[in-house]
Amino acid sequence: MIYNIPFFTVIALIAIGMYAVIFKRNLVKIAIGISIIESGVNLFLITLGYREGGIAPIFTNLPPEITPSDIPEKMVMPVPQALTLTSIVIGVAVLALILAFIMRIYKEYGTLDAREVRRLRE
Amino acid sequence: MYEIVWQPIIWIISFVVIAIVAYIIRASGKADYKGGEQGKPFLSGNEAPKEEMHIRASNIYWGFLHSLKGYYNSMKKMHSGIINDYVSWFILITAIIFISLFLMEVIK
Amino acid sequence: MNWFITHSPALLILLPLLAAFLMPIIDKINKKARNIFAILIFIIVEILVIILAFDIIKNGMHVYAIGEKNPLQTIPGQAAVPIRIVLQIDAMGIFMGIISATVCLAASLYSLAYIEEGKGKGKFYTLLLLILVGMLGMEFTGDIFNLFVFYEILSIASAALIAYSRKGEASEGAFKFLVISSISALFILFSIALFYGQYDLLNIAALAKNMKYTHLDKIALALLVSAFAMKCGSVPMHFWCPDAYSVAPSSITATLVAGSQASLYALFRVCFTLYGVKLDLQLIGGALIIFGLLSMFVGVTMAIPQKDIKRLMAYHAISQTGYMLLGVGAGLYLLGKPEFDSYGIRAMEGGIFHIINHAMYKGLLFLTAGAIFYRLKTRNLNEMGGLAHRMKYTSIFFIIGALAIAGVPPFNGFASKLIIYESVYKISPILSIIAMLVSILTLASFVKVFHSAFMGPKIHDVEEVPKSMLIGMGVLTFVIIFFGLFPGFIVNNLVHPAATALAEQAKYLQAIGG
Amino acid sequence: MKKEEMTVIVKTIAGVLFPIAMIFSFYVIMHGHLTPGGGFQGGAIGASAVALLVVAFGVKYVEKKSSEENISTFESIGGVIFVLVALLGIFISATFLTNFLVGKEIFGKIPGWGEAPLNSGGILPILNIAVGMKVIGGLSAVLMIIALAAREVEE
Repeated sequence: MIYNIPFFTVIALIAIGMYAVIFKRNLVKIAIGISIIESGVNLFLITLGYREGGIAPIFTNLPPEITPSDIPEKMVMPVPQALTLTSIVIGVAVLALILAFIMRIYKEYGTLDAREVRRLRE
Repeated sequence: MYEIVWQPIIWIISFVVIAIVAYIIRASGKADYKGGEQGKPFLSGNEAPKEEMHIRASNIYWGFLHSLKGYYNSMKKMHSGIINDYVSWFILITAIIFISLFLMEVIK
Repeated sequence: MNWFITHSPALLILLPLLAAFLMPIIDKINKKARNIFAILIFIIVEILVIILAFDIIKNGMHVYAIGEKNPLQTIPGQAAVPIRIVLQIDAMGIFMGIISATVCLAASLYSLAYIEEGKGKGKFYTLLLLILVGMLGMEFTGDIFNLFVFYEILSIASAALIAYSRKGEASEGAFKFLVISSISALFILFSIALFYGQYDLLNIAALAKNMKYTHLDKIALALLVSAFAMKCGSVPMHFWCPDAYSVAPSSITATLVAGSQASLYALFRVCFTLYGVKLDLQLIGGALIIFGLLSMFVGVTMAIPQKDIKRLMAYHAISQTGYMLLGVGAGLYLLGKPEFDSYGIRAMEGGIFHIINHAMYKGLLFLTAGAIFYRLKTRNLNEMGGLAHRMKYTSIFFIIGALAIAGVPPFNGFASKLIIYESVYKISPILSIIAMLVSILTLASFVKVFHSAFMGPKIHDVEEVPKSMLIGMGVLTFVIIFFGLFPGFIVNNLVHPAATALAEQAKYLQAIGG
Repeated sequence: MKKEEMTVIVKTIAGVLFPIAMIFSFYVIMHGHLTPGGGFQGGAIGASAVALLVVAFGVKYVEKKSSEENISTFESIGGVIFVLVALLGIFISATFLTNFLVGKEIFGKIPGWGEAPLNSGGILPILNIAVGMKVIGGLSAVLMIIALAAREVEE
């Protein structure tokens, strides 16, 4: 059960983010919603990387009871961590760009309400 | 391997033939015709000014759009331009695909 | 030469990437050198893609394991599964690569004059090169996470370029585009996580080999299909499309079309290769057909009342995407059945041939719209008229593009539409009837554009656009006429290998051992 | 027009903290192949040091020290280094991104231990430095541009 808690958190984060993106009319809140969804997905990735009894693949920081012979079996392959890191980097870029657009929209339209930011329609 | 999809050569030949016919018809006209009253555009009996001679884009297909008014009104409501609606359509379609995938299994 | 062929998958992605990073430095030194450098890179990439295409059509698929001593050894010595990033190019991938490279080349030539010389032009070329990197990466990669990364590169670079003009509604269109595409990217990432959690794999071929089609795989399938279908602009998830296409600079709109087709490629790759015959073929194939029909019909009917020339063309882009979805969806619907070999593969050929045709003529049409905007500074059709008096070449290019998109012989649109009509007729005649009706409506709406923009008295005193813009349009026009006159040549040598490469999942899986 | 700079206390503390944060950022970048961290994490720390300066002294001050254009050039130099080192893998060794320096003793052996080469990571430290340059440059440029644009919107 205790190992499932991260997954519930993932579901909660994604649901909260979706709620913000669908129902909040403020553009900044939409950006926050995207960021929350992204945190949820990142948490999901990193949770999948957990292996019971595994050790982190850092040679200089090995626990004392580990002998060099069982290193290859016990060390975890850090692929999910790498994926999460990549996704965080991309997320930073997306968030910066979205915020820049919001600033320009505010300058141009004088509002942040999504119902009024719709000169492009039909 | 398949046979050739279609024969563009026939089309080119027919274009050339039509062009020749058009040229012959044009060449058989009077060479000294300079134009005059008959060549000018009229709008209900009066000579039309240059700006009104041109039919603007929004006047074309007026009848078509008028007869399909119900369809176009619903479409305009759909294309609201609000970002929240865009996202909700997207998530709705995802949910529909998802549900139908599981329904297929239940039916089987 | 041999050395190049071996390393070409990595080089093709790297060359534009390196050029993109070099661009700000060259921009600081000399403005003219920057333009020449950018054009040169696009030309080199185009040539390299074509060389690679010849090799792939002749000798078959290419694989390239990054970081391995032997690039062909996809599975490292100690491991049992491919853990390195593997680039894998088959006939379908290189087919899409040719489209992307050609459209980007035309767009860059056109941008020489279209984009005003100024502080931002260096950044413009950087981002255009990054778009090319994103498209080529999506098409060449054999790794699903890599696909996600390139998808994001493509969307971020496109969003930045959509807002390039920085005035009016440009930021609004870019904002909508970026919000919806980043959400779709998160869907893709979530489904990648689902795959990794189950199989501990990221390689597409290895995943396909181990695919069990569990419940989690179904969730992943729904997420992937809807995300990629959204990005290629299928109704009813197309709303971002006209918004983004209409405000972007015209050369970027042409590349956006190619970018949405890269997503279409990813959709097909997921359906045909990642899941393959384990899929609920009727359901997903049917879903693609329904998406296709809806896109075709709603796209074209919404195009007719538009007043903004680029918005009108954007709706046509949606409706033409419908043809591709219809053709390839029909192929997916029939996959694995005996009918597939007779007309299923034909439908796929039609759909795939339509991809390249559409990229060419829609690119050309957007470029002509840009030429009109360049001179008149308006996109409103009501304010246009009589442009054919002065802009003779532009109007000829427009006529060719309009006839091609409407499927009038002897241009290329007719060739691919004919294949689609013939083959989907055998599934259900209604499909072909709708397809033909949409084609007629397309012609009708382009007659409207032609009449209101080019015909009529001389209202505006304008001049023809600069030469580099004409050359950009001319490249695409040449391709359109060539494809229209020799469709058999293209279908046999380029489209048929691509369709079979997509349909034959086993070959793709064999290339990666294990 | 509101005042951009903060009080003298904040400015002094920022002046003291900036070099420390930068050194920590270089540490994280340089040890990326040995300990948790790497180019992006270190670069993010460095960019937050720049953010500290922007908050304390105002964006105009930072721009005077180093313009946004120069920072962008710095960033793209990082990108070029990364791609070139990765390309060298094709020319020197086997494929793209091959670690052609691994096991080579270009800096001799680890002093006092004498078994393994000092540059145990091969090309990884170089790549980390390149990524670090790119992230410091990119994130600070983004911060500065947003700060500049925010000033415009307020005016």
